[in-house]
Amino acid sequence: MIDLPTAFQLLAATVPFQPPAASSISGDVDRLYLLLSGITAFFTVLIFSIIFVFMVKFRRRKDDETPVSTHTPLIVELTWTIIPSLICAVLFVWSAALYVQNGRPPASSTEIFVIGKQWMWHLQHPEGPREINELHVPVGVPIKLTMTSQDVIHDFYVPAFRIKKDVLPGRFTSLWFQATETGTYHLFCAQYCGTNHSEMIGWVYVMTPTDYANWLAGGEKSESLAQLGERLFSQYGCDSCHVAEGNGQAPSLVGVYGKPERLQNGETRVVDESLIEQAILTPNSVHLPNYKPVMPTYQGQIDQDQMLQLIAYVKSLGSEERNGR
Amino acid sequence: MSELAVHSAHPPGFAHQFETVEQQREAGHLGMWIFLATEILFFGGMFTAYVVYRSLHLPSFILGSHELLVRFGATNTAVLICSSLTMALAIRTAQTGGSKGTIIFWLLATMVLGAAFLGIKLRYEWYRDWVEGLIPGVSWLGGGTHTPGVKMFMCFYFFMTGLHALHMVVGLGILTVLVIMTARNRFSPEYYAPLEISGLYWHFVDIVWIFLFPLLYLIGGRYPGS
Amino acid sequence: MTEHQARDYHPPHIVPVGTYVLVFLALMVGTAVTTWVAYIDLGAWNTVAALTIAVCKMFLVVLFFMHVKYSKGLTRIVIIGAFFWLAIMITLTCSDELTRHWEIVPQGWSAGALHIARLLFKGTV
Amino acid sequence: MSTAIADIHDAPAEPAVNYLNASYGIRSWLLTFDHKRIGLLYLASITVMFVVGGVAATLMRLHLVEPQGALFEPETYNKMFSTHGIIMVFFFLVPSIPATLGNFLIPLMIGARDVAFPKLNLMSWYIFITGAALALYGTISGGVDTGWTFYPPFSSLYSGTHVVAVALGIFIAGFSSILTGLNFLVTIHKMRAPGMTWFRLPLFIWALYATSLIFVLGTPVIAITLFLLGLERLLHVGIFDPAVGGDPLLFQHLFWFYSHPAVYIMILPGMGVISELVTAFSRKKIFGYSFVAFSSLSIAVISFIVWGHHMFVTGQSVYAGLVFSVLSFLVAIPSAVKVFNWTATLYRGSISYEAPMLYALGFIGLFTIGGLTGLFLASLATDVHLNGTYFIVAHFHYIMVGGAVMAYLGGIHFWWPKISGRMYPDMWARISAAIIFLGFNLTFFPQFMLGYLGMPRRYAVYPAEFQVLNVLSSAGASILGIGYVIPIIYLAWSMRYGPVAGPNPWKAKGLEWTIPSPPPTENFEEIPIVTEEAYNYPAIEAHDYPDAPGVARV
Repeated sequence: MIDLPTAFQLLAATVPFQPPAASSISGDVDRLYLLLSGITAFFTVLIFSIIFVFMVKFRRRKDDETPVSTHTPLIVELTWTIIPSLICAVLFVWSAALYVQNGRPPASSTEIFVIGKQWMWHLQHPEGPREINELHVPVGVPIKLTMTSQDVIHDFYVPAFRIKKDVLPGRFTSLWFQATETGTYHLFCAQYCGTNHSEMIGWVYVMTPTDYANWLAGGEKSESLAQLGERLFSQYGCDSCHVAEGNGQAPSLVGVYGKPERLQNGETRVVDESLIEQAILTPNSVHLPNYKPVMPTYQGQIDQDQMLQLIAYVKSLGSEERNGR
Repeated sequence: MSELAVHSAHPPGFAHQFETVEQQREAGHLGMWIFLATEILFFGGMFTAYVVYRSLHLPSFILGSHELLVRFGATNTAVLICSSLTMALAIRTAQTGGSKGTIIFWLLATMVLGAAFLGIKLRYEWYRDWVEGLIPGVSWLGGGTHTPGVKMFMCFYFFMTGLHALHMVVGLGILTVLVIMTARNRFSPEYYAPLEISGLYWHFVDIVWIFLFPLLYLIGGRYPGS
Repeated sequence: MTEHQARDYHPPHIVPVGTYVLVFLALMVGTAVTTWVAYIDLGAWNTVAALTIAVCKMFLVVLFFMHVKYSKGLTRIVIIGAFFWLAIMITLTCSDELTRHWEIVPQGWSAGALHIARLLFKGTV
Repeated sequence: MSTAIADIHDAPAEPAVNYLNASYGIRSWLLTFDHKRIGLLYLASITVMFVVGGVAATLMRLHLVEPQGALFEPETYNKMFSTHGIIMVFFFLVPSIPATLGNFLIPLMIGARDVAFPKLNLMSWYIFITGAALALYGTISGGVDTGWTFYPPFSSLYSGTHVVAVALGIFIAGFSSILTGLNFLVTIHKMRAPGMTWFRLPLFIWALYATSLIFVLGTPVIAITLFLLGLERLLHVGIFDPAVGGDPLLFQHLFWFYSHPAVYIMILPGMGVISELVTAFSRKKIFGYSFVAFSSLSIAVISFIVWGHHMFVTGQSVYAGLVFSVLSFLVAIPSAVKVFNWTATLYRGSISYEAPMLYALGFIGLFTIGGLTGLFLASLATDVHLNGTYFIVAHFHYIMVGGAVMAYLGGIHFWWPKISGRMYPDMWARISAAIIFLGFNLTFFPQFMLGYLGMPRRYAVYPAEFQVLNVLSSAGASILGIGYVIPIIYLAWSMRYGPVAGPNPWKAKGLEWTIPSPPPTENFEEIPIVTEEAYNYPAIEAHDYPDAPGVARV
């Protein structure tokens, strides 16, 4: 014989009721989910039981019986208009608060690049290691994912972290999380992307900081993204015009990342990943005043990996500037 | 119910499901207006896309609009306005019991103007674009100032003017039918609903062009240095 | 069959030829003006001017050529409805397309709301 | 209306000449302008589409019994769910109630001889089957693997399947929706019988009026969107291609501008049917007529401003996300008002449980669950977790199958005596209603759990830990499948062997029950003059009841 708690445990082992909760926001999301489930259960039970009671009590006993008329008091209609409105208002405020509070990654986040392509995830750590369909992260450290796609729309989804975001071609989207529990968690593609969509899955390994350091050290030695980018920068001859001191044919890139720039066409844009990519691929579309439009396009010459390295390099120039080099 | 419902005494063009002539006339009228509402949303989808891409690629869209020839756009606007006038006069002639010949004259005038619009569009604009490699997906040369953004503009130019021209062609077909119906004495001051609701359609197509002309040809600014 | 039955048959309004010609002339003038204005440097006002003139021209066509000035309220509701829906489509699409660069910043109200939520549901999850 | 009651008993049980036997032969059906016959043409064509979509669904559920997939390669599975979605949404659910019951009933309910434009009505059917034929050709001769949502750039540049044929099919069928909606709007405005004022209209008519508004205002946008997609696919001009400055999200905006309201195209007519059923089987006036009527209109309007909740995680701007979230919550309110009013209508009624009523009660329960789970998806933070998972699948099936299909079946059973003149075996109908209710819940409730656990939708293979719930769901689907086959059999049987129904077997109110079953071609011998409100069932004032004879009870 097994007792009831054991039976439930066995049942829960075969049919899980809740996904693992392993990020700093999963508790908040689950609380909201619980409230919503409570509201759903309450109203469902309410409606079902009222219908059941009426079904029995007011069933037709004779075919020619005449029912008693009921009138429609305005107060009743108002009550069941206003109460749902109030519930909706509370739900909106709470869910929006959660969304706004977690909308932006903390400034101290470690940035990892994600490239989605049919049908695999390509992940790039700032220290250099690359992974496919696997992501190793330390516990307790905020991680910012900067994501783009090489082909169609994908979606980066880690149920245990309660995070999800589409990964779009030609654009960078971002997502962040801070893992709270070590363990291994599913990584899914949640936006249909073609034949092997269901095989575009992987694992997120959340490790203790020590294990993570060991993992980093154990991998093949490689240069950091920004270092690789710096090499490309001179290899493509970018540094002959984009002179750091700012006296070249092209603007200096030191410290530009994250700053607004006024373009030739009158627009003002903040220098972000998308703008850097656009500047490399179609320079004339984001041309700056006071410079001649002499930069050639690199469309078709630079692949997505190299693009990320260049972006990392430009970003590193910015941060060094801010660090007061 | 009213005596008109008696099915033997049909006025010309009266359908059995209606009870009175006026009910039928109002139904036709309302039906055409609702159809035009759907047309507004149909073109509207494209206008929305145009507004969005114009905001995203403003410089290219201005460059692109400079590829169009204002003199032909303006001429065609005038041609269409003339055709709206002739259409309105055709309907008025039927309303006031004018002769069949007069109605046909105004209808033919409308058709000639409509055809002139299409002719100008084809010969002086689209043909030139084809020669100069400005038609994305069909003959696109690219290079120089013809950036991807300009290509996007030209896509919208052809989608929007193409869809408009398609409506013109349908309109010409409808006008042909109207001419035949008039010739067969189908209309009278009591019954001219087909003329009237076709007129609504024709004027609507005119209105679409009234918006396409500034949106595509003008709003980039035509002054030097824009 | 409800409304019209009660009323007498009233023949549709016949617009005088003079009105048609006046409207036609106004439309022609509008076309000329809008073309002329495009060649003057007004900055962003070029767009405003062009669209204002286009809207005026549309009103002329709709009211006179399409007889809306003389028709029932229902026709007007249909037209206004269609443009209202078009406005919904453009506005809400642009509410996304043109605000992609806006960053979200945690606010006092959101922090407070979240705090209350955590207190209320303490220990549940 | 009131005078006609007396005539019913004198009228012959089955009129000698009715719309079914007025003329014979295929030609007489294919060239008919009679709204009732056109309704039946639609009934036949959408039943075929339902079977095709249903077979695809059954095969999908069978495939998912095993985590690594029991039947197909992923490629085939993808085509299967795309076929299921496209056929069910565009060729079954959208035309289901409006084009069959709507066509059949609108003129009967408002006291007209036909819809305003009968020829246009027949043309709409031809347009519909042309579109359906193209879509079927596309899905059978190689299939399409984009899902029913056709998101570019996958659908425009990467998919190697019959996207253009199927999109063209939907484009064409869209014009059928537009013309049907136009026809209904004009009919409801201009063809009402004398005395049939707006607030005497049956609520089914209000619901179809709201639906028609969505048809005419939304469908043109999906037409132009698919047109752009087709051009992009054929010419590669780059409208939705980010490599040359296009925005794939713009497609999603335009797509959902129609496709979200389309959900209400499916559910609003169902709500109208339920209002008719609940009143007829509790012999009571509807509780809060004007609230139910106006909630239909407000749902139609609000449905157009909430589409962005499909895009909370697709890279839409965060501010648009907040705006669409608050707007999405708005739509819950008129829906809740409807549910409460239906429930209140039962109070002190004289309730009987023939099959249509069982469907109606099933609808109220399932729609409640479907509607409430929608709150999870309007809430930004939970939507982020649940979007793109089986939670979504479960939610919209509760609305579309638990809601729209239940209402459709309830309506078919309710008006079948009017359509065919015959009764079906009520016991079988009740059994199938119960089977459908149970099978449905077993199929889709586990999917809510799967979604919360994080299983993404459109997966041909899945991690083994999700198997138990998937097997439950598949088991439910096979029960559901059986539940759907039974009505097809006994309804077909009843057409020949069922007992004659008579003009008003349910003793229901409404103009359609005052004329013989099946109705004559011209519907009404003489156009009726309406003098009373809808659902004017005999009732006793509460303060009179202790002494009144024949009173039901408190």
